[in-house]
Amino acid sequence: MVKRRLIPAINDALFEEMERDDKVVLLGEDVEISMFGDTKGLRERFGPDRVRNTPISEAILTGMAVGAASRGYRVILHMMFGNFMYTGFDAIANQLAKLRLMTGGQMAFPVTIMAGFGGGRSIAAQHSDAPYPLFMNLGGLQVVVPSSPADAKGLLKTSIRGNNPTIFLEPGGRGGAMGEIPDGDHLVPMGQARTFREGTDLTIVAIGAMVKPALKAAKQLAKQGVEAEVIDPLTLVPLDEAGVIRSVRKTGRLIVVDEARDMCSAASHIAAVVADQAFDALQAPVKRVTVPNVALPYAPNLEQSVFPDADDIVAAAHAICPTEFAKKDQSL
Amino acid sequence: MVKRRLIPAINDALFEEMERDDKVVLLGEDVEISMFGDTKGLRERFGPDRVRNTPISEAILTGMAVGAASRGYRVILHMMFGNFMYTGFDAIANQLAKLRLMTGGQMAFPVTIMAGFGGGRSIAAQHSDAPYPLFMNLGGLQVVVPSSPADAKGLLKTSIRGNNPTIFLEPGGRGGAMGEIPDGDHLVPMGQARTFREGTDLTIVAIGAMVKPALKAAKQLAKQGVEAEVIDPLTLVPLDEAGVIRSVRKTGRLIVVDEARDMCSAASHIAAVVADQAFDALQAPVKRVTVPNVALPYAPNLEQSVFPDADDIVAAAHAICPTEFAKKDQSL
Amino acid sequence: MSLVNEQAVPDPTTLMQMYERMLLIRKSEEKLGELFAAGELPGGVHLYIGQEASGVGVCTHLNDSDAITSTHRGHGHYLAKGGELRAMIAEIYGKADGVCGGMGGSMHVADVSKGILGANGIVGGGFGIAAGAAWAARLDNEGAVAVCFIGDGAANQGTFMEALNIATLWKLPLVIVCENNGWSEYSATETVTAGELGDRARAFKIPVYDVDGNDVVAVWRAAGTAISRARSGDGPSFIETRTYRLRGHTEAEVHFLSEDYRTEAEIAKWSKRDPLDFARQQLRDAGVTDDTIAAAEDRVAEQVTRDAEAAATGDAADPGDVARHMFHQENC
Amino acid sequence: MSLVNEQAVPDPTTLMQMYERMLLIRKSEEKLGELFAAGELPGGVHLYIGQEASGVGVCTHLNDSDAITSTHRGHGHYLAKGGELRAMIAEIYGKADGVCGGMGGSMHVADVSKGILGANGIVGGGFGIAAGAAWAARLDNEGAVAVCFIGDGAANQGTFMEALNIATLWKLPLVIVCENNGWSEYSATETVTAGELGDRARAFKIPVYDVDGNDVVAVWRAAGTAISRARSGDGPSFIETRTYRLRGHTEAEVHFLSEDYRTEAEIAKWSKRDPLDFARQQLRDAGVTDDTIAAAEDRVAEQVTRDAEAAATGDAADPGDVARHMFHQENC
Ligand SMILES: Cc1ncc(C[n+]2csc(CCOP(=O)(O)OP(=O)(O)O)c2C)c(N)n1
Ligand SMILES: Cc1ncc(C[n+]2csc(CCOP(=O)(O)OP(=O)(O)O)c2C)c(N)n1
Ligand SMILES: [Mg+2]
Ligand SMILES: [Mg+2]
Repeated sequence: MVKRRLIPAINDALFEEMERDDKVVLLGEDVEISMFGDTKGLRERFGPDRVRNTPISEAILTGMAVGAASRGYRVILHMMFGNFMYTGFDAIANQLAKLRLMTGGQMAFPVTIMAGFGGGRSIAAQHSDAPYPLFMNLGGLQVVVPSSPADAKGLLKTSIRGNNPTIFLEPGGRGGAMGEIPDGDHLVPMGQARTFREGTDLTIVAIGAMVKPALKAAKQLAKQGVEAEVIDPLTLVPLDEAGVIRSVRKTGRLIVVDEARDMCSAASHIAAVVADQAFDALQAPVKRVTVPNVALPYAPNLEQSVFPDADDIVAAAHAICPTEFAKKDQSL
Repeated sequence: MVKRRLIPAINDALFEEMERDDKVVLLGEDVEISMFGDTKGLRERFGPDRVRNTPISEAILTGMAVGAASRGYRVILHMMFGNFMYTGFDAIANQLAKLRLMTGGQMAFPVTIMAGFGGGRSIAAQHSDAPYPLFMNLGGLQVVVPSSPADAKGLLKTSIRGNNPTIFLEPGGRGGAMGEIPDGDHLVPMGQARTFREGTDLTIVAIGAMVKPALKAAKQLAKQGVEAEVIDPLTLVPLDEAGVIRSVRKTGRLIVVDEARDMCSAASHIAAVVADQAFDALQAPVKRVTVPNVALPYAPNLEQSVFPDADDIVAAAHAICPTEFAKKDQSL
Repeated sequence: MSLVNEQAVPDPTTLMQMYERMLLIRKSEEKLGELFAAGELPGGVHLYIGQEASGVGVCTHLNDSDAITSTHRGHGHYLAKGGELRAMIAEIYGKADGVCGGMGGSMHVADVSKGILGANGIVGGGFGIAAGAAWAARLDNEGAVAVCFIGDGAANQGTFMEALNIATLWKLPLVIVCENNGWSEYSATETVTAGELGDRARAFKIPVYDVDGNDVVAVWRAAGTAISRARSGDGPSFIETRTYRLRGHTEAEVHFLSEDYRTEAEIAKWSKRDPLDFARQQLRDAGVTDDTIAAAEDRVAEQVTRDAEAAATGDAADPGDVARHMFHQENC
Repeated sequence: MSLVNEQAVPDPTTLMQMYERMLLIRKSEEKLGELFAAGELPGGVHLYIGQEASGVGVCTHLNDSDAITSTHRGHGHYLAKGGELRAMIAEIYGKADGVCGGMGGSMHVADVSKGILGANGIVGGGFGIAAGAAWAARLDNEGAVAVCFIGDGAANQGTFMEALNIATLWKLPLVIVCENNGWSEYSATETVTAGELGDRARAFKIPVYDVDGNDVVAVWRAAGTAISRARSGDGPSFIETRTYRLRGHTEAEVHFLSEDYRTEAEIAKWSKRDPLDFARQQLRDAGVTDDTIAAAEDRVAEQVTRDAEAAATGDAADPGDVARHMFHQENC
């Protein structure tokens, strides 16, 4: 067991996988000096062929990841911020997500595209998107959004070692807590949600950086007599539908917390899956706590006004748990 | 009243709006000769300044639409196929959808980006996406997907004349039926769904080209005693949540039919909205009839195997209407 | 700057092989044109007729470990690089034994085992893939190269410049072959392309060749120089082959265009410069007898008939393959 | 090709105005640097210190009907083009009376009324916007121009080439000013940029100027020629201003970088070429007295103090504005 924050845990994963397989290569703008610290030291260890700064040319870089992967390399492409994936969007959406099927399975794309993402840092709309809903809709991509250092490490290793293209979004630099990391070759499987807190009255599915406010809300709710179960899907594609449904069948209530904009968000999709497959177990409306359909504003108070926090989650819980509250209150 | 198919109706709208306001300009690859026919004749009528072929440079074109609109022009950008919007995605996602907010409302973007879209034509994955879920999630865009010639005309005119950026997707070239178009300055408002068929037992929300199979399914269902209401949202942003909810409150059942891939689709979002706001009225699980999370294959039989049709809709109805059927059957 | 060896001449066997390959392309595509006109093919076809010398002159220097990327007009490149004819026609029919299992169709024929990374429906989609393949070849360090075939229209995609920049910086074994056929769909090149394309490459101080694309020997010479330079680790080159497509942009255009976009005189002029006539004359000049030439013509005619018939009789594509191929099944 | 008039000299009044504007930028940014270090600013700031001559030499030729687009390093362009200092600092504080209402922050300062279309967080984001503004200016036909400021790193985005192509074809009144400061974040220019940037523009046969970006008179001369050419309808030009940023890429880098990326010697060398020293000398050479210069310096110092204080005391941004500004409220 070692203790790590998110970024060093990611750095460890990169070291381990590059050490393990010399077909793993990494490229991106300023990955050598590493602004976030996640790619730090790799250039020195693995040399200029395998770790490489690039020009600011996101469109060709995403295409190159496709091309190099089709020729047997395991490509890690660091895109810095989620928004810059839009600049390289064409090759992701039209090539990476499609070419395996289109060639009848002739090609494999072991490509991991990583980036920091999300709001709450006053860096304004062009650096703050949570772009995973777009990638979830593209059909041929795995989408990974871990929250804890251990899961970040284990899932990044799984992404790099796997044979499918993966969008790996790190909620880094946003006050991620220290976490324990299992020793050894720590791999976390795709498509298996993690339960961060067990509960019987309400399921809160929280994505990435939203786990923290969800746990905070759960604590507050517990004081009010509501035991919330907090689940992090970890990977949005593949999505652990069964895991979410199992929990909702137990609790009968669901809130999905997502820092993406509301329309066609991961929250919408998870809500829809439950409204279809666990309808009979639902005792109350399915709530979404998300960012409204706006560009994220710069000023801290503005950003806070649209960004999900524990209070928003508690309010959503209040809206769907009135009976529960009454019951518990009487039992005091 | 005139009778028109979809493409000529769109052509009429372009003629009328360009005639009405000489700030309206149109650009795109081969808009002069017009492959789809929707921009035909405009160059001859309005001249080379206002109607202009462009190089194959989608990335700069979307940026230019932003720039010219910020200087007072009403820009129509024809992108040919929905998939090519990915090539020009950056300026749509990072600039067009955000800059009005980011400048504190200083800029307005009367930009209409139009393209054909969708599957069913054996033109393979790189020409067949239904990309509206992505645009719905970007927050600052109106998203319009009409199905009838009259609505296409009226909504395109509203898009061009409005002051907000709009993604206008035409389900053209896919057997669109002839339709009657009201005379005069026919405008259709944003955010108002259209009911194509009234019914009491089941609501089918169908998007764009999906209205046709939905109506076909409704006919079959009627023979089996189930009266389905068929609603076309017309505009996905703004979305007529109230209209959908009103219908579901009447019928108690919902199927959403969407030719986008399932994850984070418009169908998911509409299902989620209803599972939140009309939960108490729901009598059965909310069903989605969508394309699975795959790239659309080329061979007609493959494409058909993943593409929603009337039979899929009927099957979804059977899954959620058993009681209804029994009741009706007895009453025969 | 490395100059083409003006003296270099292919030996008669090579010349004969090139002629036969060009003829194979011509006859196969004439067949496809017929099949399309007869309504036998599900999708559309963009024929390469008239441009055969370009693909063949280049690919004669390549072997299976070299990669090519191609365009929407990709049959010729596929066949020039040694792709199997029957499997290609079967693909275009949408058959299970098509080279991509019927998943891709005409615009996407690929055979990865032969280094054919695929035709591509996205104009410019090949830049990144080819640059990535060239990067992989450089890392492999076994002398392989990547050739990126593009049309003149594609040279207006910014990824052209991005590819040139990174290939120059990283000394990638990349040869970009721009087949300038004077048209970008229905826009004459000079209306959408400023300056000389070669100058865009010259800005990076790499070798640039401007050759008669209808003279297979001229193409073969320039490509030989560029490809051996790439193999030796000296970096990228750019070749512009001046040619003409003798058929429409797409065979379907007769159905949707209401006006001619090029003159009879222009077509007639280029018909007189048919690359097959050129090559036949070169064969005679090299002392190859008319009988030998006629025998090759018979062989080709027979193969085309046989393969087209065999392709037509295969089983329909298998819907089960769609889900099977979407993701790689071994995933860490 | 139009040559710069080497004889042209700004009259002493113009020179004095330029000096004062440069000084305003310098002093304002020193202030911002202090405020950032003191933790007073919510987001980060990218300072323009050392590059002042470039923005001022260009913008001196512009008026409010001309448009500029800027970069992440945008304060200098904003002030050079006449943006109000207090409103800019208020924006960076995230205040309601910030020039964008606190929605955009440092990387997005814009004042549309003055033709400042905004700093931009997306590297290369300005190409399309400026080209679109230039197209609008050409349609307006009133002699306005658009200037696109970029860094050397941005010239590796493919939209650079796309902009050059379309601007040349359409004879757009566009001047691209590339401020080559030798660094693209933490990558030295020559490690990410092949060839000479000017050659990329020369490929389009447009005028190219390569000037000492620390000599405001040299910049002013080249810009004067390029801008009048654009005003006369003769199309685009490219200017490279060779300069250096004397501060970090972003002020925050001291916190996250663990190594130096440039030498003390390099910084010292450029400090000796300070554009303000240059300009002061030019003023003296033109006979301006030290007293006059000192008076200007006092004026600037006083303004910076006054405006920074005023900016700090404004009201916090208004959360209600987020929804209000997202879409234009008058929408057809
Ligand atoms: C990104 C993208 N934009 C537009 C198109 C539509 N399109 C298909 S082929 C073509 C013209 C290509 O011209 P060129 O590169 O010269 O190739 P040619 O057809 O002449 O062989 C266009 C615009 C596309 N397929 N992809
Ligand atoms: C599309 C995009 N990619 C990457 C970045 C991150 N980034 C911000 S500034 C910068 C370097 C820009 O270099 P240059 O254009 O030379 O401008 P300078 O900072 O030197 O003024 C980078 C890579 C970004 N903001 N946008
Ligand atoms: Mg062409
Ligand atoms: Mg720079």
